[in-house]
Amino acid sequence: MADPALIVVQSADFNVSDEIARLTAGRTDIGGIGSFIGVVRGTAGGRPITAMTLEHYPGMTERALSRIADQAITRFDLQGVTLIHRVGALAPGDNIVLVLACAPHRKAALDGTAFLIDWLKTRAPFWKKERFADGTEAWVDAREADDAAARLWGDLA
Amino acid sequence: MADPALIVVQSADFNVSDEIARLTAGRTDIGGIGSFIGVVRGTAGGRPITAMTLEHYPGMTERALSRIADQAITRFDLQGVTLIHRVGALAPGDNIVLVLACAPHRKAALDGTAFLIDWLKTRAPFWKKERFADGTEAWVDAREADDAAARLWGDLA
Amino acid sequence: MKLLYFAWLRERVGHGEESVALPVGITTVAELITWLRGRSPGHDMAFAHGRLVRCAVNEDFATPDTVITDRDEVAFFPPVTGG
Amino acid sequence: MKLLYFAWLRERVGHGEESVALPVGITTVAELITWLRGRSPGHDMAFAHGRLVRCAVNEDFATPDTVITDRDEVAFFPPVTGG
Repeated sequence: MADPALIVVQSADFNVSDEIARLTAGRTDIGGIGSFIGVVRGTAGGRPITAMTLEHYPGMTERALSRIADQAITRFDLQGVTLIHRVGALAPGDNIVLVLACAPHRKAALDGTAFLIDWLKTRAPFWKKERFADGTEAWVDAREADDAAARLWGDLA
Repeated sequence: MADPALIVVQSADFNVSDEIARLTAGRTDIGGIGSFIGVVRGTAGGRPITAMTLEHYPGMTERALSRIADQAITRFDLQGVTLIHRVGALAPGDNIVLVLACAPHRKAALDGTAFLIDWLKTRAPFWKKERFADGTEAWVDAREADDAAARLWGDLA
Repeated sequence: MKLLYFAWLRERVGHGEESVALPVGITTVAELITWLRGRSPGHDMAFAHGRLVRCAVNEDFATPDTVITDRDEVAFFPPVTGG
Repeated sequence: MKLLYFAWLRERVGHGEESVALPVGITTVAELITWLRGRSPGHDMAFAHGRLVRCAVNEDFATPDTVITDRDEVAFFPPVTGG
């Protein structure tokens, strides 16, 4: 089996249709494609934000994302996975992350998608800094809810 | 609140990026977009298929899809829903259905997406007929697994 | 009364739509099915496996004891398989 | 040994990367942190809230008792917030 995970960390935006076409090109064994797109919201804690900066740990990021993708492929018998995460300067409404998971049936595709984003949020070394409308900046705090969501899937090897 | 569900039954294909853009245009309150795309597989029960025909009950289809979308919006507090289902003649690899659900956070978006496709599969009046490579045709049997998946969400009002 | 048939029920009946005058005394979906089975061998075959037949009255899912009138649109079809 | 700092740890230390010679006797992540806190007020402030500091050794998540050597790349950062 060829490596079925495409892992990309980039500052540029992504096109969802293009990524789906790349993931499924020439195949007729796929029955369902699950997807999640994370987007920069215009407020944080009720305060308007004007910009978000995404920092990451090059090298470890790709390693962590590949491991998460491999786990998902094995666990849900996925036919393919795409993980694209943006870094650098983003604005409200901008895309942050794209998760795609395809499988013969919808349950595996949707469960795989949820597993991938839950684990990415707790195990991939990205950090967000928000700039507020009043000019102040703050690093986003990790959410306990994210750890809890990831733990529901059990331990990651 | 304006009606946040877009319901379309059409023979033409859809473009996922265009539909996401339409759903999220001008908004900065969306944090996550969940999506599911159902695709025609090239085999059924291990036998190659050459074509699939989708029949539906015009009028009732839109009514059923609107009801399912309204339920999902209320239950998961979704900011918007898109349901596009194709009808007519399709080939292996063709898109069948697109589900989009957006929300401030990922759990609602992903749970809403799963709810929508589970209920669509058991409550929306579509029927699939498969044409096999040997020229025979057969209506697809409803899967008991689909009813079970929908029941997990409890009763639909 | 307007009757609609879909998928293999349509194929067995031989057409997708027909208008009938509802006989006096027939007030439920179950009674309508029993009466329709006498209309033609195709109708009889369409309803032979009653467990696999679903019904909608005026575009809402119905059950065998759903009450019907001569002004209703009643549709018969197999369990749905979209998505 | 190569040390990396990310997010607010980088801002408090004052730089994102530094090379240090690992003193004899320091063999775990916990011992390294204790020693690093003495390097500058910025280092001390960066590690002041130990509960919020995560560590990776050679790009894998590590714990306070993970063993380190002078050839390792050790990174310190807050809990991750991507996605």
